[in-house]
Amino acid sequence: MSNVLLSNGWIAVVSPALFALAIGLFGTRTRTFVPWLSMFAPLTVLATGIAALSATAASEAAGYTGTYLTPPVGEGSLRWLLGATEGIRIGFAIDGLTALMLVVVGFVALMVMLFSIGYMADDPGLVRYYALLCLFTASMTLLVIADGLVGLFVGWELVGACSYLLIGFWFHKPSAAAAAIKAFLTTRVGDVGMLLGLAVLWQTTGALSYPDVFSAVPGLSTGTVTLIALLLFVGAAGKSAQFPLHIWLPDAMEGPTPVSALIHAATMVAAGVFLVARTWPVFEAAPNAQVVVLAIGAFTALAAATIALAQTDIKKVLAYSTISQLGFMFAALGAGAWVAAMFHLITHAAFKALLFLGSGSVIHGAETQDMREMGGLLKLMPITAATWLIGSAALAGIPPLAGFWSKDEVIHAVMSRSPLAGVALLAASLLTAFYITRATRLTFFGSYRGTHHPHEGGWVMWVPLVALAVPASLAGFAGHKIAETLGERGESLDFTTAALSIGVAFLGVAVGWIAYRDGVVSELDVEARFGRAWPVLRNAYGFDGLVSAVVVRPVYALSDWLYNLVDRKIFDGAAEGVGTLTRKIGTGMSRIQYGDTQWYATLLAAGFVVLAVLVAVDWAMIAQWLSTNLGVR
Amino acid sequence: MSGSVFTGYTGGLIWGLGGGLVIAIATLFGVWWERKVAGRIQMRLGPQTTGPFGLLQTVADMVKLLLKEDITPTQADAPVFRVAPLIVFVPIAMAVTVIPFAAGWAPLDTSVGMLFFLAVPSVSVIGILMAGWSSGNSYATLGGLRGAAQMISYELPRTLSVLSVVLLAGSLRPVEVMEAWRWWFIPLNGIGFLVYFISSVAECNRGPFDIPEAESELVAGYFADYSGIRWAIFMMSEYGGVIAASLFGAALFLGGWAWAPGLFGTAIFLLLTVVLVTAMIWIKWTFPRMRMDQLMNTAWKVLTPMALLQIAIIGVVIAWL
Amino acid sequence: MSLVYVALALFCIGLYGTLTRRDIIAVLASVEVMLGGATVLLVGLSATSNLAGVSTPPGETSGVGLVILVLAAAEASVGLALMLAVARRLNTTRIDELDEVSG
Amino acid sequence: MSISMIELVFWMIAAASLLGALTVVFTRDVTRMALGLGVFLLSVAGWFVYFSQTFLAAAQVFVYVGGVLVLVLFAIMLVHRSGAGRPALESRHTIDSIMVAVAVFVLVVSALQDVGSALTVTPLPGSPDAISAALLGPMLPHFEALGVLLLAALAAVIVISGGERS
Repeated sequence: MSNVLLSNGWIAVVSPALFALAIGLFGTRTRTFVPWLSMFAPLTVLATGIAALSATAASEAAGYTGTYLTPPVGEGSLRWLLGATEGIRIGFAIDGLTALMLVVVGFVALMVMLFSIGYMADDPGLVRYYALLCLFTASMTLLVIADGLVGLFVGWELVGACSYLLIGFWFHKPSAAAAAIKAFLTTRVGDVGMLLGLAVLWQTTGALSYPDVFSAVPGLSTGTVTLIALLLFVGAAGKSAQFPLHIWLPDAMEGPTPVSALIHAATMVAAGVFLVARTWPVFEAAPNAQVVVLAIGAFTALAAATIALAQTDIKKVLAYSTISQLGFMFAALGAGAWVAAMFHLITHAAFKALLFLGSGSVIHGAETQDMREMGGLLKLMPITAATWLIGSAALAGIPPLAGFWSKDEVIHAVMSRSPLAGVALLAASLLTAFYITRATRLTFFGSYRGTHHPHEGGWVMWVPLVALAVPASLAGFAGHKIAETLGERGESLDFTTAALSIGVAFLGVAVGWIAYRDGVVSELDVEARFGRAWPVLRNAYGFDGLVSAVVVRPVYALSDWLYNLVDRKIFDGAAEGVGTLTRKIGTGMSRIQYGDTQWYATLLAAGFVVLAVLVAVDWAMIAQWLSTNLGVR
Repeated sequence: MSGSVFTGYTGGLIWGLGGGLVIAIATLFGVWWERKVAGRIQMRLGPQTTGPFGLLQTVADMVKLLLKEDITPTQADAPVFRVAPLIVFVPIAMAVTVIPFAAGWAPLDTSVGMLFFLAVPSVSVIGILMAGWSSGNSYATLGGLRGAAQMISYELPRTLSVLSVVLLAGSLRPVEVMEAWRWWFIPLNGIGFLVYFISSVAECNRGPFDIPEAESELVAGYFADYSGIRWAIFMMSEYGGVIAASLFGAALFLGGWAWAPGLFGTAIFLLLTVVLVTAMIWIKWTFPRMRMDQLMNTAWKVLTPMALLQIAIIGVVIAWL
Repeated sequence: MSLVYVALALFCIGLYGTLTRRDIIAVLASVEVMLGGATVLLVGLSATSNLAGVSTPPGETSGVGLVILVLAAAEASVGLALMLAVARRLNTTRIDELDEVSG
Repeated sequence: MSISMIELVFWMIAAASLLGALTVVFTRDVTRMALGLGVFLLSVAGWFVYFSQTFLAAAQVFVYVGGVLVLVLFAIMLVHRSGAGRPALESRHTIDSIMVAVAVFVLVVSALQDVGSALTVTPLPGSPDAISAALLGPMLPHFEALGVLLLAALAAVIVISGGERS
């Protein structure tokens, strides 16, 4: 079984895609079964991932000198875009990194699909939703399983498209449609950078598959490698919502909450991290690029954490938290600790998916996203509250939950590379503990301030929460295992860092707990106390307005100008002019065709005469005569 | 005939004029004979007071018609109206010239004589149409149309029946056909002769195929407006047609002069002709007139298949000869 | 040479009639005149010319003429049938009134 | 008189055919047009006789004068119903047509200049034997094709003139 799955790894891509197609085409007739049927898609991925993981664990990683991280347990490719040249090989290769990602994608997707049964039960677009989820699963799997940057890029763009479609899932809401467009366009900026990177790579190395690229990188000049790495990082930053391309992710919360859990917390946004990890040899050869990654990562982590402090929408809190945590990962990447980054990616996928699904459960129960209208849900929704507490503690970095271990590794690595960045990350950790405590307090403690009757969802909603709570609690202990799977040695806990981060975490929790002991009343207190700073934070430093002033409005103005002048006047004018001219010529010519057969016959005979004369006359002789007698040439 | 191509045809032209005269005279006797036979059939005597056996009766009629006023209706297309009878008559007179009257001799001895005999009288259809049309009279026009339709239709079985003779003799030259004639042609070509005879009666617009001039429906058909000498020419054409068809049939189907040598043979030929003429008169006065659709059905569904059958029979037999 | 003149004169007279006549029947008759002129020329030249010392076998002259004759007869009958159909359906035989395809 | 007998015949036939043709083209009376056509067709038969193609001449008379012309007359009578007054045949754009016709005449005559001078005086007679030998020999394909064509034309005529079925 495992052999078949691994040696035919493409099944993990094709099978969800086929499910997506089948559901899209025939789903409306079997609406009830669609969700259950869809689960086969992530199940395939999960099965492949688990099979790959066990095979990787069994294989002898030591002494492997190939270009992959660990010996690939499944590989295959076919030639594509054949022409005069060899074409491009596109295929799959499963090594430890891919195996981990497959498990994450498969598991989270499965949980999200299960959760969605309850969350989306009454939505008329259910079938479309599940078709898109299947398509997303296929795309994400293609992204992680590809054996080269071509396949990765195809998957990359497909997940972007799925993200666009799912953010705008409730397209009748103008805000959702706008958010979808914003997400699509913003990530497009990053994708253009990435495509440029691929082009430079192709130009300089003539290869795009990982083994060929990695073996060619040492031969390149440092400048070239730095350029490639930075361009790839632009793509990664776009996808992973790093400053300054982070603006789309908060708006992406317009999509259904399970989608936020899957795409905008656990998997797709982590694709940027995965990309850097995957192409690590390139970044390894470009230290300057690493500095940029580190700087942007640390800055994003801190800035996003501050913004999260002031959000009142529970999903916005989580969105900025995601940006912040992704910043942690990038900081780790920039510090060269890509294993730590991947470790944090996995734990973050677990607890952030849990938190999102938990928020989904809360939103489902309380029918609002505003935390000021919640409160006291601990008694009303105990399972959700319990799992949320586990997730938030993991996020805050309370030992022994997952987040603590991975964050500790990240901070330790960054600290050893750049103390300034390390301090920034510690500050971010403090703020993280604070804002998640604030959210927890506002949501689950105190008294209920809303007007609805919050209640726990069905088993399909709490089972995923419980299932995700398990890795969120325990994944931290798998650090060594994960590192081994990635072909590296795991690092043991650094006690200094651990003590620092534990202290920071408890400090944040304590401050948060005290500051918000009375729920929304304290919220107002805090707001009043911080004066003008609070709205600034709430508006994310007004960065959106800046972007819209600097980029969006000029583009609109340019578009208007082009539309009015170039398109309307020049192109439309030309096209319509051609049409008008043709019609006028046609009207004129049709006067000749006035239906008189005999006139046609007369013209025919006259034409015959003219032709015969033309043939009969000896033009050469006439020309000769003219040239000799009159000098006409 | 040698050297110039035209001597033969100039001769033929002279003979044609002579033939016309002969036909004209023969018509007089034809009319007399018809009246006698019709009289006997109707249990009366027919003409008897003018000349011996009333022989001069038609001559007297002729004189009367020549002296009668030649009326051209005011609404008629005068030139066409006047020339139409001649166009009907001349081809029939011309057709007689190719008939082989004696061994090795025909007034106009041409290699396409058989075709000539069939082709030239077909021109008279035009005369009939012209007569009917130019009269400016609905009855006449209708009669002309009927006559033309009938004659065109019956041309087909007639031509096919003659074709069987041509097949048997292997020549289009009437003189040669006569030389190739044997007595067993009569039984062998029996169906063909029957078809020829019936369609000839129809070609002449005579009863029971006289739909074009049906008195009870169309007054007198295409020549309703004619009078005097022009009317006489129409009558002459009718009898001329009867005589010409009988001559042709007697010679090429029934053997003509081939039964006996010399003038005696010619006498037998003329006798056979008289027999055929008499048979036609007999038929006219015996059978009731056919309806238009019956007429057409007879041509297309009876006579044409019969003629084709005859050709098939001869086609088979020819292989044995 | 007189033959060529006469035959072509016939052809061009027919052409003139074809181009000018307003009634379909007259047009058809004019076409017949054109065709007759052409046939006369063809048969005449075939029967009398011995270009380059080679003359047409006598049978083939008539054969060609016969082919033309039969073709023309078929053409005339189909043409007349068409004309009748047109006259019956559109209630006119004037060719200038048959301008359904005019632009 | 230097004109020979044969030339006289030639010009007689030519005069008849030209007369017929001109009648067809210029007369204003439908019936006379048909008569002119008849004269013309008969004169074509005369041409055939002049060229010693007697079989062709007979066939011309049979098929054209006895067949086609009758059809033309039929058509005239069916279309221009009698009693409705004699329809006048009209002509139009005569000037340009006559220019075109004359141009064609001049052009083709000048093109055939060489051919005309190669005529021999005595044509070879086309006897039925020779025709049958030609039709069943070298011209057999033409002959067969004609059969098919005639059948097709027959079918076409029946279909076209069949009139509308309810």
